[in-house]
Amino acid sequence: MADLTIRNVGKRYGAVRVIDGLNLDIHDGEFLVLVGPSGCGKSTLLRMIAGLEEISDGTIFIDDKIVNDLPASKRDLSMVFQSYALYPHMSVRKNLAFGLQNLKMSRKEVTRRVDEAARALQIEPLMDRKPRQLSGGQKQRVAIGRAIVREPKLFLFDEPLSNLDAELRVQMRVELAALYTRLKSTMIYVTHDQVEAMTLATRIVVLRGGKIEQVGTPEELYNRPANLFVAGFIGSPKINMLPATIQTGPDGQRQLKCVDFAPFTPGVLPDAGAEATICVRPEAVRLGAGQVQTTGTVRLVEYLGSETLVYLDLPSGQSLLFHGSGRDSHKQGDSVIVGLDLADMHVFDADGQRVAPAAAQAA
Amino acid sequence: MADLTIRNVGKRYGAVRVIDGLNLDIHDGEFLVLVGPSGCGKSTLLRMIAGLEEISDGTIFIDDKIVNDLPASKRDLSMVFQSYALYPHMSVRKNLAFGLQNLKMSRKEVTRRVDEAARALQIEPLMDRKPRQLSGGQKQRVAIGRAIVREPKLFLFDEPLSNLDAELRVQMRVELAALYTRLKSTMIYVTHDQVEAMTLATRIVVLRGGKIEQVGTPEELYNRPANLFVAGFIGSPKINMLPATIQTGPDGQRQLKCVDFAPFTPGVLPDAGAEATICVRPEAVRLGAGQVQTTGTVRLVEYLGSETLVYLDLPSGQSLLFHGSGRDSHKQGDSVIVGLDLADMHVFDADGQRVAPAAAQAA
Amino acid sequence: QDRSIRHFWWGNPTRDERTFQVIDLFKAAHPQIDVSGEAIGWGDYWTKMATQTAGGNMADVVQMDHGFINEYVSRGALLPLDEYVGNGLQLDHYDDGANAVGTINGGLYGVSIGSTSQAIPYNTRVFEEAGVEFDPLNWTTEDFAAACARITEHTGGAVTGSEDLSLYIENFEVWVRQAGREMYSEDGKIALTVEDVRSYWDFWGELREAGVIEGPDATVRLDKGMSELGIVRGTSAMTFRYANQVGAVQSLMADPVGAAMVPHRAGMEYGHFVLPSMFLSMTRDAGDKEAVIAYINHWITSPEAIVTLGLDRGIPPSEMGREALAPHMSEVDSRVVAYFSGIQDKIGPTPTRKPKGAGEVRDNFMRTGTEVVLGNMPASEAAERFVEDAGYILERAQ
Amino acid sequence: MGRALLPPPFFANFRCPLMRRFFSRNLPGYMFLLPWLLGFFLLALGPILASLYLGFTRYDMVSAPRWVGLDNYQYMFERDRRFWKALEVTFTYVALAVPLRLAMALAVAMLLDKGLRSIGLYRAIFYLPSILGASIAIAILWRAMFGIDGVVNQALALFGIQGIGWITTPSTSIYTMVVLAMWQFGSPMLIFLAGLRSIPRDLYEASEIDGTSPVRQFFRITLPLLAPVVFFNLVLQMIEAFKTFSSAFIISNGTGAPADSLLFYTVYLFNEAFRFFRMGYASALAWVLLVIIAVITVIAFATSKYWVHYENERD
Amino acid sequence: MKARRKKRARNARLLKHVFLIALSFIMLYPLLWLFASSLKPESEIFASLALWPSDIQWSNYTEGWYGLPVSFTRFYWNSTIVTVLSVIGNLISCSFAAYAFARLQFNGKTLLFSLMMMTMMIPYHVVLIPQYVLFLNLGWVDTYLPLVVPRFLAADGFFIFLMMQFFRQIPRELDEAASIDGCSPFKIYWAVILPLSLPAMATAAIFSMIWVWEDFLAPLIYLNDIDSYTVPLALRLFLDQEGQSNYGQMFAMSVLSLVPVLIFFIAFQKLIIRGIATSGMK
Ligand SMILES: Nc1ncnc2c1ncn2[C@@H]1O[C@H](COP(=O)(O)OP(=O)(O)OP(=O)(O)O)[C@@H](O)[C@H]1O
Ligand SMILES: Nc1ncnc2c1ncn2[C@@H]1O[C@H](COP(=O)(O)OP(=O)(O)OP(=O)(O)O)[C@@H](O)[C@H]1O
Ligand SMILES: [Mg+2]
Ligand SMILES: [Mg+2]
Repeated sequence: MADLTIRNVGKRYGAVRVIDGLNLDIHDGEFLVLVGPSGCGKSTLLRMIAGLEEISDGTIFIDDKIVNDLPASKRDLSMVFQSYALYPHMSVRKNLAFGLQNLKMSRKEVTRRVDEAARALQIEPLMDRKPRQLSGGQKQRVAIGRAIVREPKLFLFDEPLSNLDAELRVQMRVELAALYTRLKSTMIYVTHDQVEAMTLATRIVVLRGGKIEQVGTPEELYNRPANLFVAGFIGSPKINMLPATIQTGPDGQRQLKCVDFAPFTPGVLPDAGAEATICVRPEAVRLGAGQVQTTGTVRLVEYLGSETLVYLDLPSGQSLLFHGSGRDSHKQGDSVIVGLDLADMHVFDADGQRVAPAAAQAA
Repeated sequence: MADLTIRNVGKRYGAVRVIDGLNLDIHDGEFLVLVGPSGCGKSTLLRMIAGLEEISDGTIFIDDKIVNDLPASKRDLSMVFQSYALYPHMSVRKNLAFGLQNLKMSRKEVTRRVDEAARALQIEPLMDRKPRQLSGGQKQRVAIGRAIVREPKLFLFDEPLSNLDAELRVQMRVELAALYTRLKSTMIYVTHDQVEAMTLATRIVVLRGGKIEQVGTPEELYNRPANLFVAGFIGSPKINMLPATIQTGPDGQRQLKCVDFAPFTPGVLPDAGAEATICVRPEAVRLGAGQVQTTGTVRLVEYLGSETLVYLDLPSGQSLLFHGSGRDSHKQGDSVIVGLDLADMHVFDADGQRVAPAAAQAA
Repeated sequence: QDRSIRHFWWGNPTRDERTFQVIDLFKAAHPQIDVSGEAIGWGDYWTKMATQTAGGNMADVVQMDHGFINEYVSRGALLPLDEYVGNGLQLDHYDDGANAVGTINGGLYGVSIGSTSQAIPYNTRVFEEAGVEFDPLNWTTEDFAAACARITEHTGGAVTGSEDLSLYIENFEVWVRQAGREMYSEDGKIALTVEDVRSYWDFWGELREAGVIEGPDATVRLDKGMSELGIVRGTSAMTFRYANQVGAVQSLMADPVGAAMVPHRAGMEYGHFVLPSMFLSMTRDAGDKEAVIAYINHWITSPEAIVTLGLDRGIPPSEMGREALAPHMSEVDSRVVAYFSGIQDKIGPTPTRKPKGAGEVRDNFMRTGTEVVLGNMPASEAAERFVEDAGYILERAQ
Repeated sequence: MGRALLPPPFFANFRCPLMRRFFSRNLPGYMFLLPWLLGFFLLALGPILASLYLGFTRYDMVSAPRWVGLDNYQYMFERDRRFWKALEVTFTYVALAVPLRLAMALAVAMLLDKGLRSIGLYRAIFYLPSILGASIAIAILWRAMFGIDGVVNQALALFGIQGIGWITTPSTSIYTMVVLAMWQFGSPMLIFLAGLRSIPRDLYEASEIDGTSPVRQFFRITLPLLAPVVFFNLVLQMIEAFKTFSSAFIISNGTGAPADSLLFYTVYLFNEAFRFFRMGYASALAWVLLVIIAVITVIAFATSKYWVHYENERD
Repeated sequence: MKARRKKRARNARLLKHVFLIALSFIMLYPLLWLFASSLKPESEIFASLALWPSDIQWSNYTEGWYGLPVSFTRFYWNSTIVTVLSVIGNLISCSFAAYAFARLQFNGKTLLFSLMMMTMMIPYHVVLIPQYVLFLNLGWVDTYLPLVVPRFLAADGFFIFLMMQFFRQIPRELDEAASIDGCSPFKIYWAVILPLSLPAMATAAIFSMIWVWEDFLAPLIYLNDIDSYTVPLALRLFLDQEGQSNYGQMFAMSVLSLVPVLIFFIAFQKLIIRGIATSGMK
C-alpha cells in the first residue's frame, strides 16, 4: 500500500552535505535494505522519509502524494530508532501499546497484538519493567515491538538487531520475514549485517557519502557489483583486489596484466595502457589449479569455527585471502598453488567502474 | 598488570537475581571475551568490575586487592559503554582528551594520543563536532576512542563494534588487536559477533542467566562445548541437534539410536535407556557418504554470497542444516545423500552435559 | 571624635534631607560627637525598630509616635529623661502641656518635636465653586452634612462632599470627647460607650445613604496612603488628617487645600486636643547618654535647627520655635500655623494615655466598622460588638 | 604502567574498618553538602529552634520571653476567630491560585517552547509582571484596576455588566489576589521552559511516529516527562502560596482588609508579631503553619512515587 | 495542496502571535503605567489611570537620582556588590548541595533533605528576630555579611531543590563515564553536571539575581547606615504614607531599578536552550 518515490532529495547541516540529490523508487511491498559505511546518511534518509528531518532539497512522495510537509504522525509508518527512544516513564507493555491506543483500537485488540509481539520478541517476562531496567538487547527488542504492533503500511528499521546475540538475531530475522510476508507492507531496513541484508532484502541500496552507489537484488550486488566500492563493501570477508594494467597482447587482443599472473582476457576491456583493478572473492580463490594460477605462501591462518581464512603472500609480495571451510588444514608457511577462474573475476577501470565481465554468472 | 579475580559475585535488583555466585579468574594480559544471550548479565558484570554497580554478594579483587568499595575513578580502567555515554557538551576532541587531562598528562602527549586514536578510528574529520552531530557508528567510534587513549591496565568493552559496518568492523578489530599487542593490558570484551569473539579472544566466557556455562579458548568452545547450551550458542549458523536414545547394541556395547540413522557408537556413553542429543555443526554435514548416512530432500537453499545454507528434510521429517560454500548448486526439491562422521558429533546427556566424545579433535 | 550616637527616624526625602542637615549642624557644634543618621519609611520603621529592640541594638535616639510610645515605655525600652531636664535638656521654653503625652506614669519618655491636632483638610476650590460658606474653626455636624450635600449636588456626584470617615478612629476619638468622655480610662480600660460608637456610625451611615460621601469601595481600604485619599484623587472634597499632614496632602494636589476643625455636635464640646506629632526618645540601649541629651537639646533649642526642620514634623511646641520659623514658611505652612493658632482656645485637656493594645483596638474598630459600611451589620449591633471585643483585646494585651 | 596514584585519603589509615567504610562511602556527599550543613547548623537551625521555643512563651520582643506552656496553642484553636479566618483565606487562595497559576505558566511555556521567532522578547514580556513583584506600584495599580471605576469594570461595561469594587468587596477580594497570582506566572513559566527544553527530542519523534495527537502527546509524553519539574513547581508554589505575604500585605495596606477577607495567614502573623508585640503567639502561629505545609508536602512526596518518573533513579 | 497546507500552518502561527501579542499587552500594561507615572507631575499620578502624561517630566529621573541624602549611584553600587556576591554564592553552594542530594550517597540523606525542605516552610518573620540576634552577636549587623554569607551557605532551599530536579534528569551514565575517566566527584560535578544543567543554572541565576536585587526585608533589618542601603531600600525612603511622598521620583527610580534586572534577564534567558544531555547516548 505504500509506494515511495524520492526525487533529488538532499539534506544539509549547515555546510555539510549529508544526502545529495538522491533518487530512489521503492515499490509497494518491497523489502529494501539500506547499507553503507558508517556515517553515509542511512539514518538521515530514514528520518527524512519518516518526516522527522526537514528535507533541504527535493521531494518525497508516498503513493504519489508529496509528503515533504506532512508531519510524521500523519504518515502511517513506524520506525525503530537506532537509539531506541523508548518512553522512559512507561512500562514495556505501555511502550508497546501506546501507538495502538493512539489509533483508538479496542482494548482487546491492543492486548492481543501486544501479547503477540511480546511472545515473538521473547520479552514476555519483562512486560512490567521500565526501560531503564532492561539490558541493551532487551531495549532493542522493545523498540522493535513498538514498531511492529502498529502494522502500518511502511516500516522503517534502523539497525534493529545490532545488539542481539546471534541466535536471537536469527530468530528475530525469521519473525520479521514472517511479518513481512503476512502484512505485505513496504519495509526499509538499515543494517550492517550482510547476512541480514542478503536474506531479508528484495533489493539492496548501497549508499556512500549521501549518494547511491548501486541498487539491486542481493545476487546482483554480490555477483555484479557496479563499481569497486560496492565490490569491496559487499561480501565478508572482503573481496581481494589486485591492481592490473591493460595491455595489448601478441594477438592484438587487449589483455590484463597483473603482476603475479600471466596476462589474460576476462572479457571486453577498455583502451590499452589504462590501469584497472581485478577483484576476486576469497571463496572464489582455489588452492589448486585454476584458469590462471601462481604460487603462494601461507602467511596466517584464521580459524573461525565453521570457516577458515587463509592469508596468502603471492610472489610479488601482494596479499590474497582465501576463504575455506572449517575443515581446511593449511598451516603457516605452507607453499600452495593459487588458482583463479576468469568467470570469478570482476574488473574495474581506473575510475572504479565495472568493465568486465559485462555479465557475470552466479559464482 | 591487572589480574582480576571474581569470587562468588552476585547481583540482585530487588528480587531479580541478575548475576549469581559467579567465579572467574582473569589473568593479566588476557583478552577475555564475554558472550551470552541478550539479558544474561554481561553488561552488569562489566559494570560491577568497573565499580559502577554495587556488588550485592561476593568479592572482586584487582591484583589481589579487594576493590568492592573502590570508586571507579580509582580503578585505572577504561570502558566503552553499550550506550556510548559521550559527553554531549564536549566536542569529539574534548571527549577523547577529557580522561587524559584528568591524568595531568602533558598537553603534547594528550594531543599525540588523541590524534593517533582519531586516525585509527577514522574520525579525524569529526573532531570538532559535538556528539549530537554524529551518526550512530561515529558515536560508537568516539566511545571506543575515549576508552583507548587512556591506555589503562584494564579495558572493558561492551559491544563496541555493534553499530559499525562490516569493513570498518574488521579494521577496528585489527586496531584493537594491535592495541592489545602493544599495551599487553587486560581486556574484557562483550560481543554478540562470533567472528569478533573467535578472532580476538584468548579465552571466551559463555554466560547464561547470570551463571557461567563454560570458559575456554575459542577452539575449545567450538570443538568441545561443555553442554548443549554452549554447543547451540557458539557457531553460526547454529549447530544441528538431533534427539537420540542410548541403547545396548547386539554386541553388548552401548549405542546411540537416532531415528534417521543406523545405530552407532561415537565414544563412551552413559547408561542405556537414557535420552541424549547429538549435535553436528552444519559445516560438518556432508552431502555425500559419511560414517553414518541417510537420504534427505532439499527444502530451502539460502544463498548468502560467500556461503550457502541448505535446509534438508530427513526421512523422519527432522530438519538438518548444511553449510556449504557459495559455489554450492543444490536446488529446492533435490534428493541428496547426507553423511556424518563420528568425529564431528557432540553427544550430550539428558541434562545437556557433554558425554562424548571425551576429547574431540579439531573438525 | 571618640563619641558617637545613632539616630533613627522614619521619614521621606525632604525630611531626611533636613534631618541630615540638622545632624551636620549638631556635629559642627559638637565636633567630638559623631551622629549616624538612619532613616526609613513609616511602614518599615516599626518592623526594624521591633527587631532592633529585641536584639538589644536600638539606636540611641529614636523618633516615636504617640500611638506607639506607650508600647515601648511600658516594656522598658525607653529611658526617662527627667533627670536631665534642666540639666542638659532645656524645656522651659515649651508650651504648657506640650510634653503631656510623652509623660507616662510620671516620667518624661519623649520630647515633643512638633505639635499637632486633628483637622479636616478640604479642597478650597471645590468649596468655593459649590458656594459653600462656613467657618472652618467652628462648624457643626449639620453644617458638615449640608456642605457635603451641596458639593455633591453641585458637581453632579463627580466629587462627593467628604470621604466616609466611619473607619477613622482618630476622628471618632474627637466625637467621643465631644460627649465629654475619653476613649480609655486611666487604668487602661474602655471608657467610651456603645452609644458613642452607634451614633458615630449612624451619623456617617446617613450621609452614606444620602450619597453625599464616598461609597464603600473607597472607604473600606484601611490605612490608606496619602495617594489614595479621595481628596487627592479628586473624588471627594474632605478627609481627616492631623494638621501637620495638610502640607503633605497639598503636595499631591493641584487645588489649594484648607484646614478645618472636626465639626462638633451641636451643643457639645469641640473634642480637639493637642498632641505631639513626633517625639524624640532615648532608648534603653543608649550608650553615651550625655551625647544623646546634647543632641536632643540641640534639636529643640537651636533656632537654626528649628528653621532647618521647618514644619515637616509638626508645629514647634514653643513660642521661640514658632517665631524662629515664621519668616521661613510657605503658603500652606502659614495656613496650617494659622489654623493651629486659631484652634488654641477650643482645645480640651490631654486625653488619657493609650493603653497597650490600643493599636489592636484601632484595627478592630476599622474591621467592625467595615461591616457597617458594607451594610452587613446594623450600627447598633456592630457598636456592641466593638465595645465587647475591645474589652477582650485590652485584657489580653496587658 | 607507571601512573601517578592519587594520595591516599586521610581516612585510609583509620584503624577501624567501619569508620573507614563510613568515610569512604559518605565523605564526598558530606563535602558537597558542607556549605549547606554549615549554613543550616550555624545559621538556620538556631533561629528555627528559637522560634519553636518562643511558641511556648509570651514574648513582646522587649522583655524576656515568659514560658506559658500550651497557652498560645490553646488560645489559637479555642478562642482566636481571626486565626480560623486566616486559615480559611489562605486555604482558599492556595487551592485556587496554585493550580491556576501553574496551568497558566505551563500553557504559556508550551506556547513559547515551540520555535517561534522573537521568543526571547515574549519571555521577557511575560516575565515582567513577576519582576515587578509585590511592589508598591503593583499594589496601587491593582487597587486602581479592580476598583469600582477601574479598567476591569470598564471592560465589563462593554459587555453590559455592572461591575463592583472587586478588591473592596469582601466576597471577591480574594479572587483579585488569585488573578494577581495568575498574572505573575513568570517564575514557574521559566522553570517549565527549562524543563521542557530538557526533554529528549527523540521521545517526541518516537511519539510522532506513533501517530500521537498533540493533545495526547501533551498528556502522555510531555507532562509525564516534565513531572519532576511539575512536581517541583507544585510543591514550591504551594509552600510559597501558604506563605504569601507581600502582595496581600501591600494590597490590603497591611491590615487584611476589607473585613479580614485578605487576612492571609502570614499577614495575620506579621501583625501579631510586629504590630501587637506578640512574637510568642506569632511563633506558635508559624509552627502551626509549618506543620500544615509539612503535612501537605509529605503527602505530595508520597504520591509523587506514582506520577513522577526520574529516569536515573536506582531502585 | 502544498500551498494550502503552508497557508494553514502560517495561519496557525499568525494566530499564535496574535494571542501572544494580546497577552503581552496585558502583561505590559502595569510597566507602561509605571513608566508613564514616572513621567507625570505628582498631582496627576493618582488622578487618572491614563497612560499618557499631560506634561512629560524627565526631571523625576534626574531629581530622583539625587533626591535622597545619598545619590543612587551609591545605592546601585551597593546593590551590585550584594547581588553579584549573592548570585555567585547561591549558584555555587546550592548546586553543591543539589549535587549531593541528587547524585551522591551518604547516610542521613533523607533526614537532611527533609530538614532542608523544612527551612522553606517556616514563615520568615518568626525567625527574623532570633536570626538578628545571632548576626548581632557575630558582629555582622550593619555590614553586608548577613546578606551575603548565607547565600554562600546554601540558605535558599528553593534553588537546591530546583537544581536537584534538573540534575536528576541527566543520564547517570555520563557520571559513570566521567568516573571511569578518573574524575573525582567534584570533577564530575564541575565538568559534566554543571555544563549539562545550563538551563537550570540560568533559571536559578535569573531568580536569584532578581530576588536578591529586589529583596528589601534583609537589607532593612541588617543595614543601618544610609550609605550602605541597597536600591529597594532606598526606594522605600521615598514613601511616607503619612507625610510628604515623592511618588513621581519613586516611580522613576523604580523604573530604573528594573533596568539591571531586565538586562540580566535578557542575557541569561538565552541560556535556557534546548537540553542536550541525551544526545551523547545511544
Ligand atoms: N534495574 C533493574 N531491575 C531489574 N532487572 C534489571 C535491572 N537492570 C538490568 N536488569 C536485568 O538484568 C539482566 C542483565 O542485564 P545486562 O544489561 O547485564 O544484560 P546483557 O547481558 O548486557 O544483555 P545485552 O546483551 O542485551 O546487553 C537483564 O535481564 C535485565 O533485564
Ligand atoms: N547535526 C549535524 N551536523 C552535521 N553533520 C551531521 C549532523 N547530524 C549528522 N551529521 C552527519 O551526517 C552524516 C550522516 O549521518 P547518519 O546518522 O545518517 O549516518 P548513518 O548512515 O546512519 O551512519 P551509522 O551507520 O553510523 O548510523 C554523518 O556523517 C554525520 O556525521
Ligand atoms: Mg545511523
Ligand atoms: Mg549489555
